[in-house]
Amino acid sequence: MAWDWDFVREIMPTLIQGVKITILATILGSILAAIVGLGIALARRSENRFVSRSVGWFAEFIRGTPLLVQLYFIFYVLPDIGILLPPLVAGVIGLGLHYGTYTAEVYRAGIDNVPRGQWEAAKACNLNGRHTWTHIILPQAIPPMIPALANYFIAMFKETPLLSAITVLELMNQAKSVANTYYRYIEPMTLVGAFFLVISLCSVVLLRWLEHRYGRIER
Amino acid sequence: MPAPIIKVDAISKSFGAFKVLDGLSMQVMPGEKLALIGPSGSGKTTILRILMTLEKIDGGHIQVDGEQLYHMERNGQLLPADERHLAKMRQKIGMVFQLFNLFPHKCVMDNVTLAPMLTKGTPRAAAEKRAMELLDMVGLADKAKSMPAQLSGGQKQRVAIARALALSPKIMLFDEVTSALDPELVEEVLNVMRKLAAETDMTMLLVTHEMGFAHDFADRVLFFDRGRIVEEGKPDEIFRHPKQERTQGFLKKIIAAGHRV
Amino acid sequence: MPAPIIKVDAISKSFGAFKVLDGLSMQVMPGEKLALIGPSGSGKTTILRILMTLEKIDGGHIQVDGEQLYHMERNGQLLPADERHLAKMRQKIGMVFQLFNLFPHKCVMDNVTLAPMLTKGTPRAAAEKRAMELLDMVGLADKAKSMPAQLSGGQKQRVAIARALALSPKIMLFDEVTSALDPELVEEVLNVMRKLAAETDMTMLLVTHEMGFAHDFADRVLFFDRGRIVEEGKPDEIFRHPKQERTQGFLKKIIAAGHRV
Amino acid sequence: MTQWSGYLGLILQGALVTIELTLMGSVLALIMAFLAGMGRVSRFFIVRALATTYIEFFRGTSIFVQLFWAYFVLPFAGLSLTPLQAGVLALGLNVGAYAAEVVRGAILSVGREQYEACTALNLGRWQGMRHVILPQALLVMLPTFGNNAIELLKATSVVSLISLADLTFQAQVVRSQTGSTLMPFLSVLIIYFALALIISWGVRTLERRMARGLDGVRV
Amino acid sequence: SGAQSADDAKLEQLKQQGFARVAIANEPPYTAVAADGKVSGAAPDVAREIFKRLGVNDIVASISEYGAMIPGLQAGRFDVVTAGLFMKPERCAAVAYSEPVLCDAEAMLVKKGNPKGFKSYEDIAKDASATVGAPGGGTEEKLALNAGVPRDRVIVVPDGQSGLKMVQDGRIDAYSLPVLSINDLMKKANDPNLEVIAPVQGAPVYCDGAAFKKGDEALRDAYDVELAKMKKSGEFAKIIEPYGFSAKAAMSTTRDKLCAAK
Ligand SMILES: Nc1ncnc2c1ncn2[C@@H]1O[C@H](COP(=O)(O)OP(=O)(O)OP(=O)(O)O)[C@@H](O)[C@H]1O
Ligand SMILES: Nc1ncnc2c1ncn2[C@@H]1O[C@H](COP(=O)(O)OP(=O)(O)OP(=O)(O)O)[C@@H](O)[C@H]1O
Ligand SMILES: [Mg+2]
Ligand SMILES: [Mg+2]
Repeated sequence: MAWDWDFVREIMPTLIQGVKITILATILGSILAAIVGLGIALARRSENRFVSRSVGWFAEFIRGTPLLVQLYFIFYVLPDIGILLPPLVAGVIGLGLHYGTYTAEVYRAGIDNVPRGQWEAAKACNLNGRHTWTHIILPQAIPPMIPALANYFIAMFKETPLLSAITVLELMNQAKSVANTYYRYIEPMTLVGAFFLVISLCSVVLLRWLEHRYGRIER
Repeated sequence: MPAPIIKVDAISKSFGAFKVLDGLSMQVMPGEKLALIGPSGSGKTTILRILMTLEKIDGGHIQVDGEQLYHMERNGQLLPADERHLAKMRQKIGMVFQLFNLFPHKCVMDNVTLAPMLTKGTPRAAAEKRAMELLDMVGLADKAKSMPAQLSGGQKQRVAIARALALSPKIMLFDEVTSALDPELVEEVLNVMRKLAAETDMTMLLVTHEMGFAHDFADRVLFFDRGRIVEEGKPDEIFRHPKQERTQGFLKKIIAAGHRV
Repeated sequence: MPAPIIKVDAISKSFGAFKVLDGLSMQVMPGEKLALIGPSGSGKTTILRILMTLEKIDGGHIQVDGEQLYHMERNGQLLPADERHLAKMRQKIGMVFQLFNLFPHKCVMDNVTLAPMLTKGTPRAAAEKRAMELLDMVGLADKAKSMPAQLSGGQKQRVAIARALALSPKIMLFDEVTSALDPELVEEVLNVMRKLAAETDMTMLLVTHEMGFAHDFADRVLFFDRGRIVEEGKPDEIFRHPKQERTQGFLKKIIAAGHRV
Repeated sequence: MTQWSGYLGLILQGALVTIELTLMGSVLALIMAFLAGMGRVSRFFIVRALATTYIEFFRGTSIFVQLFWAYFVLPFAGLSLTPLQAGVLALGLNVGAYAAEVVRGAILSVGREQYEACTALNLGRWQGMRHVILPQALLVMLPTFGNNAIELLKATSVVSLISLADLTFQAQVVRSQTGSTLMPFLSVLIIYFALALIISWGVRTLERRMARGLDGVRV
Repeated sequence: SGAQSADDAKLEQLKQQGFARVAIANEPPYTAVAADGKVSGAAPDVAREIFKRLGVNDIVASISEYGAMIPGLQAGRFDVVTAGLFMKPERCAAVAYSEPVLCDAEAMLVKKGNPKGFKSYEDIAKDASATVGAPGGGTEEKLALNAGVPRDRVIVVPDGQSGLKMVQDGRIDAYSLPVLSINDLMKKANDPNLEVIAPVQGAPVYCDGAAFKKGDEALRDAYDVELAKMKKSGEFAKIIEPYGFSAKAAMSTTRDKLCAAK
């Protein structure tokens, strides 16, 4: 079986459709992961032992089990309790939740890196908890962790093919469908690989820039 | 005689097994300028941090401006203070730290206006006007738009003083505010504090190793050792004629190390 | 007169645009004890590191024990030395660092025996016997099984000396071996070095700010400034009657700072 | 539900495959990590370039693409692998690329003075690496290796897409054969989590063992 | 000829190793996996018997996605696919089929009462809001596409159980599989809110055959010989009819007819 350029040209539009969905899922998943991670990180710092413990175990559980199975679970089991999600939404929730447990660790490190003196100064200025978080701690904690967050979002991008298992027509699924229609696997799979490689390499450049831009905060 | 503005009554505080404060009591009059001196580890910082509610106490009582600090009276009973009570009490107290603790992501002006705007709801214009007065007072009116990272240590500390003053506390706590500064920058901060002492009737508690400054600045000096007040009195008494052996030993060592008294 | 064991010939070395050594030449006789002194940044460490092949040179030649250090002669031509030639030359030289650089994951004994066993194929038994002699010499026979983290700075430095000696180098380089130590630990290290100087005929190059020790220890003193040797001579000449203005100024400052000469 | 216990047996068989994949994949990943990680700090340009290419390629393309490649495309190049071999190859190479960066980082985290001490003691490059640098670097790598191993465990779930009868795949089979969705997915989630806990416990134990008497190696 | 001997070599090789690698689908009743993990079902049972007659003692069955079967065969991962892979001209070009083995019409699974009134794939194409699920790369996917259902309304569903679930949950309006597969799903689900439409109008009856790699025609021919014998002796019917398949249907058509069909 040799490489066939005509075939490549023919399937390209379909694959590009898939790329769009892949990127959309990554962006939505990243936003959700950024929010979920912050929620988990804050909950784990909660003074309420029960909250911090149970959120901690929940996050450990999510992080220790495969995203693929979690996706099946969200897509096929949740409807039994009346939660019926469209495939892309289910996929984004799966991605966001799963990667939220990773970004939570990034947030934790970022928050821990804000010196204790800042907390104390906030207290001495009589700021309440919410103001301390929103005006003092998070603005200092978040910029240095942007590169680490971006790193996870790139990793998430590479896991979007899993969404094909819950019928999201992303890049991998389109490629498989093309391959099944024509019984040719080499071109679609190689193209998928090339797409991923190109986008990853671009994002590495972006990452370097982010590291340069947000890597450190002057004190 | 007016009532004391701070009344510390037999408080104790331990870190793990280590007892830092051991049944400490003291009183501070309104407008009084108090210097806390003593060897390293004797608990000077700890008592300031307790007054600022940065540490909890294990036992005893503290009254600030006629109200319990760590307790609230409800139906004649003393209950542990809740966050609201603490927030109310903190309005009366400001603190300046050894390491400035400026907010590095905010410019000088925002450092000073942040707390009044958030905690008292002061409108921005009013907060900024007041901030400019304060910055002017500490001699930094021209740095309002600078970021903390662009300032020298002495300038940072003066901003920190302005920031604490912006909330118009009745009591100001200063913890070794010059000890992290290069020697040539110490004087500019001390000058601000002298001015402050002269111009306001704020109550001020000062922890310092600058014995000379403590002497000029304070109405009264407390000598701490191992979590207790070993000796207290007017600066002249303490520095020229200390009665306790511990105090004498401490001052001798300080002088040997080249500090001016 | 025997041939010099080290012959440095017009070497130069830059870091980026900054010229650290500038056409430096010097000679060291076998068995000589040499002290290198001079202000900070004058290139003392750099020349030691060059001799230990931790830095490359930009120009010039160095002969050690009759052979080129950074060059090899092949068919009458001088070629840049390859790794094998460097490894051979390094057998002649040992170095002790300011920060000890012990291997933290190996016990004292293993620190000392590692290099002989690996580089010379010394059997373990023989290596350990020799190590015990050396540890005994530096007064640490009882610490053979300790980990570096369990030792004081002075002990660590003595282990580092034993480790360097274990390879029986002809030349030993010491770079400010006491300057990272607490004052009370300095003497124990200096004692070991005195003993070493008295008991062996090893060539020793010593960079130090301990002028008193340099005076007692050295046969000859080189005064460095800005990558050049400004003055050299017997310790008495240099320390008591320095001819150059720079040397005089340097020694004056050192004495002012409380160092004994 | 008499058959459930029988199907549980099927799932446990899948667990065995998953464990097998995880172990073999980890071994391959470990080998690749050291080869490529040390290759990245080699003084030979060719070695560095090879290692960098390997790392960027396998981190840049998605594990799926690699898996499909190993399974469907490699045979056309004359290399026909069993699903297990393809799975181990793709997982090992993929995770190995991530772990290689861990190895490199750990090697670089060992202070320059340790390298200089090696030179001063006339140890060869390899001798210094083997006896001085790597033993210290290993301790730094270990916790991250633990995370990598858990990532690998989770990644084994995607081999079900090349029809390897691992845990996730067996869950799918049991689901088709019994019509029950909740039971198979819930039980495999629990098994994955248990395996992840075992890995992190094992790594922590190993770390404590290795760190004994070594205070001061790190920080 | 050289090719001939190479093909003979294939059978020899299978005999020697004692088993043939067979790809099956995770789809009862074409295939079934018992609680003890033993593979049965109509397709593997037939293949097992024929290989035994050919002197290959056993088959090693691996469950595979539909989409992965033909590439797997081409890549040499399996010796044969017996998975209800229906014969169609494109497939006949990609693999070497045996004579027909299992025949089945197409069916659709819909909500009770068939609310959208589907009778054929064309009906689905006409209703702009209707979606249909089908296995990726399967016959039903192609039938739907050929009937004019746009790509984005043909949902690729990984397996039967998922398809059933998606109909139950209202994610798709219809799920299409061969009649017997749908019946099996229905039986297991036992859900009164579902209904089967069988056969789908306008969809031909399809038959599968054992699919071999192109180039393994000699093995295929040997397989055909034994298959024919079994069909004649009635053993063939004995194996497949308990699963609900009709032996008569398989015997009334030929590979050549099915591969030529438009
Ligand atoms: N958070 C803490 N945890 C444990 N021990 C503490 C903590 N804070 C202070 N200490 C200990 O309490 C003792 C008193 O500390 P404190 O800072 O009040 O002393 P100080 O009088 O301010 O000394 P210095 O002049 O060195 O600042 C010290 O021994 C210190 O080590
Ligand atoms: N790796 C390097 N990169 C850049 N500059 C360097 C490097 N190593 C040394 N230098 C510079 O070279 C100069 C000479 O350094 P060297 O360490 O030899 O001085 P020294 O005489 O040992 O001083 P000291 O007494 O402070 O140890 C210094 O200015 C130093 O900053
Ligand atoms: Mg203090
Ligand atoms: Mg130096």
